Amino acid sequence: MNSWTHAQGVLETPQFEWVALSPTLIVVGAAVVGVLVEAFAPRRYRYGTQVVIAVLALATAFAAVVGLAADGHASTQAQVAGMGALAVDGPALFLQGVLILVGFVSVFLFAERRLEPAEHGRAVDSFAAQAAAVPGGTAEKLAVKSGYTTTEIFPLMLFALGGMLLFPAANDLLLLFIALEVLSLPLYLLCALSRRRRLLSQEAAVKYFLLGAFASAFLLFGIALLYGYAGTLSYAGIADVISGAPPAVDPGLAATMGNDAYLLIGGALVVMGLLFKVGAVPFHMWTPDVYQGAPTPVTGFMAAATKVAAFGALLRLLYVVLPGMRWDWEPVLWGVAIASMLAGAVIAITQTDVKRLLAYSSIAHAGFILAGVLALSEDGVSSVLFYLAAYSFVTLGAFAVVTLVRDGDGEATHLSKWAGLGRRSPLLAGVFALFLLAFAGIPLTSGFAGKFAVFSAAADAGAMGLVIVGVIASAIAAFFYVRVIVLMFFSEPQEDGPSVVVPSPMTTSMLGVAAAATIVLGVAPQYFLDLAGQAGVFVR
Amino acid sequence: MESLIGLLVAAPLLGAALLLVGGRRLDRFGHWLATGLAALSFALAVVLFVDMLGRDGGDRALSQHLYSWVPVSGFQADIAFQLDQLSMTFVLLITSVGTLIHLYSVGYMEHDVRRRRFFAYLNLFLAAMLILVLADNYLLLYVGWEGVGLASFLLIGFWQHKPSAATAAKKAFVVNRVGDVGLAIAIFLMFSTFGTFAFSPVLSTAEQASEGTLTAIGLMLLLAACGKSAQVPLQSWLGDAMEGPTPVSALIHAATMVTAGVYLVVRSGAVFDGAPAAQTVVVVVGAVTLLFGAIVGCAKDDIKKALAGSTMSQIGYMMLAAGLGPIGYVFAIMHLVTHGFFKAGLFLGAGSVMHGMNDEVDMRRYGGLRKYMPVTFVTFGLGYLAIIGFPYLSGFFSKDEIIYAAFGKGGAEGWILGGVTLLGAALTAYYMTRIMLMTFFGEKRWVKDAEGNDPHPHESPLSMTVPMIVLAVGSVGAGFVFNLNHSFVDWLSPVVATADGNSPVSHGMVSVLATVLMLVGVGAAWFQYGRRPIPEVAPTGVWITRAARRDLLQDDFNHAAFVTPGSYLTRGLVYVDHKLVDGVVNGTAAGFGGLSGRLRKVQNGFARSYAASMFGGAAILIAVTLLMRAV
Amino acid sequence: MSFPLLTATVLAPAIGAVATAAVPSARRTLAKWVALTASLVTAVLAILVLVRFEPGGDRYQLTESHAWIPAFGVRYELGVDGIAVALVALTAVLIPFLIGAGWNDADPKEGETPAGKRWRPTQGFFALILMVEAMVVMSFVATDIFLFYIFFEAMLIPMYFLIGGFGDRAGEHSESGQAKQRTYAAVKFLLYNLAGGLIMLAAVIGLYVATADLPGGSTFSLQAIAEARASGELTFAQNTERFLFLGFFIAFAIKAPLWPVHTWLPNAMGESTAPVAVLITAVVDKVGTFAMLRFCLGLFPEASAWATPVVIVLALISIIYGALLALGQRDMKRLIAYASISHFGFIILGIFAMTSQGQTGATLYMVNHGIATAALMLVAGFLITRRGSRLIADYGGVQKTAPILAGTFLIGGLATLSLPGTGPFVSEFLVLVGTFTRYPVAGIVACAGIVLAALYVLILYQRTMTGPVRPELSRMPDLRPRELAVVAPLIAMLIFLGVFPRPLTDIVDPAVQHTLSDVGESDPEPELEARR
Amino acid sequence: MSPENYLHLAALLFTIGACGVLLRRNAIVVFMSIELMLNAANLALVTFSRMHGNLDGQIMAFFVMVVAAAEVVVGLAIIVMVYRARHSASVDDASLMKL
Repeated sequence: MNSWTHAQGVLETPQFEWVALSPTLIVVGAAVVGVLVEAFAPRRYRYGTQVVIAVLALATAFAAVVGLAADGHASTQAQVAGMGALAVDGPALFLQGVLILVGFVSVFLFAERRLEPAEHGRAVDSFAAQAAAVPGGTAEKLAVKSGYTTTEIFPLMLFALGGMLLFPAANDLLLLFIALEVLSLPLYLLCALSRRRRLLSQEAAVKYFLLGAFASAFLLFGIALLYGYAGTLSYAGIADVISGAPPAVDPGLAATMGNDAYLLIGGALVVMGLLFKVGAVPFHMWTPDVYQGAPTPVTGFMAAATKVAAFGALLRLLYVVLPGMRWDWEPVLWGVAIASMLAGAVIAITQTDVKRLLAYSSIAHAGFILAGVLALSEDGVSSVLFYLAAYSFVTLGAFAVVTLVRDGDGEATHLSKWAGLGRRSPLLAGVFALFLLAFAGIPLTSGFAGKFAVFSAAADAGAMGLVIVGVIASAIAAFFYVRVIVLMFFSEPQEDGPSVVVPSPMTTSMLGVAAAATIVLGVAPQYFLDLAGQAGVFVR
Repeated sequence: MESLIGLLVAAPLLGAALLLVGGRRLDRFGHWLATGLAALSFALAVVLFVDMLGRDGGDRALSQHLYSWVPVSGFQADIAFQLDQLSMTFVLLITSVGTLIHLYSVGYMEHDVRRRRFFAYLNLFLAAMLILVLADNYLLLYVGWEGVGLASFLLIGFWQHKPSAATAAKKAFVVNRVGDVGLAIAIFLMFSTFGTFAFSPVLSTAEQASEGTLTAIGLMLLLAACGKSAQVPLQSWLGDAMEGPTPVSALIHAATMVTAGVYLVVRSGAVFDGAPAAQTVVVVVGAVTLLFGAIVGCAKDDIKKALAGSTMSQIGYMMLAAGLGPIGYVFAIMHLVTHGFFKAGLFLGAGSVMHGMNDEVDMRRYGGLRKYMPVTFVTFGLGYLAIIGFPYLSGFFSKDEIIYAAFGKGGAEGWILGGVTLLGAALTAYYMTRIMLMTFFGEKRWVKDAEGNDPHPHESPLSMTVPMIVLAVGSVGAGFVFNLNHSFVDWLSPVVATADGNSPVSHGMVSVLATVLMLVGVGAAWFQYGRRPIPEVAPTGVWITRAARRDLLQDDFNHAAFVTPGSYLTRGLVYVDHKLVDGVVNGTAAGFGGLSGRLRKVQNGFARSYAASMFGGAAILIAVTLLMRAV
Repeated sequence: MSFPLLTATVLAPAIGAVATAAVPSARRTLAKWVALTASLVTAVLAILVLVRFEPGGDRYQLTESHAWIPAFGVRYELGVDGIAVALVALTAVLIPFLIGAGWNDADPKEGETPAGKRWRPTQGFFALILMVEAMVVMSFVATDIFLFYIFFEAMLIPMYFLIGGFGDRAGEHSESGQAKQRTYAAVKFLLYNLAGGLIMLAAVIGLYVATADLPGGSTFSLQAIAEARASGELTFAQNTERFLFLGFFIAFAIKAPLWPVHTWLPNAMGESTAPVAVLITAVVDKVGTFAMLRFCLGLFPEASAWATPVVIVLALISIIYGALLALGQRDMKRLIAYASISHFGFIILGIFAMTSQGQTGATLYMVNHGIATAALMLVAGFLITRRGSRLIADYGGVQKTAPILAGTFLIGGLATLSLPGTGPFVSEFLVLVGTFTRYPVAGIVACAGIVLAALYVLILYQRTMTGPVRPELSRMPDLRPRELAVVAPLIAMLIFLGVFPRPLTDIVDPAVQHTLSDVGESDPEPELEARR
Repeated sequence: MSPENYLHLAALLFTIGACGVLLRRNAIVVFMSIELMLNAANLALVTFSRMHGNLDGQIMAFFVMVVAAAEVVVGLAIIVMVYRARHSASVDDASLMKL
């Protein structure tokens, strides 16, 4: 594995598996092209070009994932590529597929230009005209007047997606850190780009950035300690050391490695870094603020995709690197899972803002997914994969609905304004109710199938306690999902209530896809369960 | 011949259904349809009776199996009828008196717009009563039992716009339901003991069952009988039931339904024979009710309520006789039949009086009516003579037999029971004479009715007087016919156990004693009510009178013992349900809400405190991980 | 392959629901007729099921079986035993009457402007009713536990919208106060039942784990589990079985509802329109008691025996407590709701008496209670619509102005108090006999319910229908032809089932024998062999 | 000198950085503290690299530096943007969203 130390002085040309890495390469490549477009294309062509590039790139990348999977890379032909840095295996490809689909529909949300009233005759999107301009200042007014739009969002989003694609595939700690940063940095920026309520948006960005950087510092220190423990950054290498076979790695290292304190502390810190990304208690506190402040399309993308990518990385870390020390970290992760489920559900009860509500709900869901992760079995992996796929579409759909309910000040996210929405636009309220029911895990929605998969895997692995807590948390959570439905359908509409904007076909089709996915994964989940089931084995 | 039994029931049932479903178009002739169907039923009964007489005593019983009603594994309930001599007796009584009262009602209810319904209910009652006495198993009997209860409920509350009538109807049904529970439990006991509840297997196997079981069954049957027959302690409904139209009181609350309890005890004789303790309780209930009813009857000024007290008391006689076992069964039934005639006649007479007096019921506002209503006076008078046991009229024979049988119980019990029955005879004479004197003799004490009309007492129309005359004939002659050659005893003895008692007093002596006591009662009543004018406002009276006017405080007792605690319990439970049971639920929800409100304060908006939480979390993560390794 | 009759019976109302919902907002009447037609088609299909079912045949008939989610071991398995047939027929037969009774319940009030042009309350109301029907029928015919569970849970959602979205027009509260009450009732209904459902989910997952070691992997098929248990391939540890039993039972007890988890029912029934109240108590709640019989007893016989004493006590408390609370109600719909709680106590008592009579009686009780409550509640609903009040004290003397209404109300009430000659008598008596033979004391205590039933029904009747006519009611119209057409057949059914219940007992009894053999119980023998 | 001392230094620096994040209000200082933590990790990586005698840790350190640079770009951009809008770089002032 460690070719460098073996062949000192002779630099071999690295073997690079272009095909196996093609999905990520396509996305990152498209992002680079996007940057070039920003640099060279005239302003008025940028929007169209960026959208086309993003859509094409994501479609191609998805085709590449499908091709790789069809080629057997997901099962028999699973391999480690990029000189041991990247895994091309079932979980990686499955999650990459999900991520690319999420990215694909997110592009539609990002590109939506019919929601905001036209500024000076030009259709605009949900993003700031010029991010650098002071809110309310002359520069901003000028930028608005000139019809500026932030078309950088597309390359930023593609970069973030590129990082996300690497994240669950990362097979050594170096790539794990790089992928984390590649996915995080563009997201920090995207958070700051809201057209309305810019102060909140900027605050979200600052909080996300500082806390995210803080978390990655912990992660990095953890990586350093793991390196100190094992003398290698590669997952397989560390796993070998943990399982007590260091000489197989490098006889020369035997003297300097194997300090368990490094392993335990380092492992805890790396896990903590990932738990931050998934938004688990007690590393969750950024979630509500960032979800609320960020532009809603970004929130949707982030909520769906980050969770998928981060859980992917967490799964691989726990299943490939740390299974030998499960007795050490299992109890504390139980605690985290239970705390996440309960705290998320309980705090959400009293929320008054739709986006914050969904944020707390995402915390509770992080707990549910952790229950599946803790199953530590093949079923556990595939159930988590399925849950992530189901959850990401529901989440995206829910935030897409939020973008549509608007009043004079932009999105009307305060719950009191949603009163009676079901009477004004039953269809939209119905779709949102569907998403809420899926969150609540009502049968015949994808949320139920996911919950059942995760809980049954956990129960099968003997974690009945987690299942029972999960069930209790679900009952509590049902309370606030139901509250929103009550508000939409049974309350009298307010006089000055928000109206539902008729979006372009992009958002409509995106909503349709999300709703269809919610129902299909709920009624006929078998195909996708099979897919996730076949993708349940990590390559080493 | 068997197939006629079903028709017997079907005719009035059909009438009820037609009249209820048919609607207004039947208003014009519905009452005649009902009366005709009742008469048809009577005619069928006569045909069956004649047929039965044509066979030997031993194989007179007929049975008809219609269909299997509730077939469940191990549980067989059939719709099947059994017509033996006992049932036949009842069928004849029910259909004959029933038909007469239908006829009477044609006149009595003439001006009521809801007359069609009234006849529907009467037909329904006939059908249910016939089911009751014809059933060949206890479950079907139960159907009839509750069916007559329903009809009684509907008819007592027929004038629903009067709150008192509606209340009385409800009370009757509910008190009866308490008794019905007894019958239900008795059936459960039979089923778990014998695996069946059809008459013949149960009764023929009864002697093999343990005495404890039989006592339990007997007591439960008695509870049922108490409810239906207004025996202490479930007697309180009968007085209120007089809110119903008078023909109803005559048919249901005098002649037929209220005697169903006696039928039940006699029918279940085999059970009671094996349970002396239960028999004793039956006797005690009968004796107590006998006196209870008589005392109440002495104090009431409402003519119908006074007659109701009398009914209670007379059924007490029957119950007492039934409780005596084989020495009394037959006489219980005999008194039941004679009582059916004369009490129905008396009630119809009372109805006729009320009819003439603008529905006035207070006897203190009657007086001197014999001149205005001669037919009523004569028929009522014959009924009066029959009930007080005037020699050679119906009551004389049947009551004397019961008194004789009571002595026949032997020992101290015999003396006590004999004494009670004799005392009852005197009281009967007293209260009946009182009614007679207050109604038909003395000064006119009439008052205007609520609308200010003066009463114009007049003789009732033919449709009302004819039934009264027929019943008077029955009152006079039935006892004599029954006693001729022991005909009634011989008739029933194949199906009802009979035995001779060992009375310390001779039969003749009993007759003499009873007659003397009767005269004493009559004399006392004359002394009090015949000699001097009757005050229009009742005098306060002694404590016993005051108590008797309030039905010996039965309602006060029920209120104190059941109604008031019950309503407190109910209100308390409503509170508990709302505050406690529901409170826990709502409290849980509120608790989570409060917890949520407190927990969300942690999210204080400061990035540094978020960082602190992460730092702390990391510390815990590391600490627990290290700790797990250390442990 | 034969025609999938059961699937068709489920699909008919489901398709009807979609069709009804699709009717444009202005064509309200069309929507009603579409819904009625769909419900009638369903009724015909259900009767076909009844006819095709052979009483002496296999335990489960008309079976269908397809793979659905092999990953979870879930199959699309349908089949009916006698108990399910009876309940499917009840459901399918009742729904057309409910639609008829609620014909105008969801129309916009006079002078009310629709909130939005897409808002279609009438269409929604009937579509939701049909949706509930489809889901209820599905849970009756599902022989796969997971499949059952899915519909058991999913039916909460349309039910929730029916309760919360459509109140009756009783105006003792202000408009907003009423909406608040209704919302509270709907949310309480949903959360209560959802909580129960989630507890059951834990048990379903537990079952999944417990059956994981079978050769074919986890299964939820009733038949497969029964076979595996019979052959000894599958055994539950004692504690596992008890926990699983409790998980299932609590969910069903909430749905049924059993004391002390009953408090959602009075709210839900009180606040919803009469047809929806009937839908709750006569149809949806039956799934709870049905499931106790089929799943609790069938899957966990030993745990059932273990829990029986407690369940019997709870059932007795329900019977008496429900009846006493019914006595204390001032609101007639809540009164009927508490009466239902009392009746559910009888049903559960019959089920756990573990005798042929008890369980057959309980099944009959489910059917009869459904029809009787429907009759009583629907007439009450007609009354409430006329006067605009649910309070008993606001009525009096109705029989004078509306004798037919009063008469039908009385018959409904008499059926509710189990008068002989009406269906409920047969079932109540069977339950009591069945209970008595095994638990005499329980049988006697339950008899208190008979007396109390008479009290609350007759007090209700007396206070509303008799006495002097209240001036507000003097012009109250009697039952209209539509209303009579709804009530009369129900009454006819009640009487038919009281006089001739054989068609039901013949199909139910064999099914009960199967259940009893699942539990390993047989009827107590009588002490003596009576001479016939 | 034992390489372990470098590790102790790294731990100390990391802790100082973490405390800086928790205690300082100025966003720039907070950010600098985070950079300090990253560099503490770098020091640890290099030390381990030295201890193990392989180059992985050093390579990692280079990568971290590059990433840190990128982070500075993004971070400063955001902080400056906030500063311009609010005329304050205090992280405590940015607390509009809470509960």
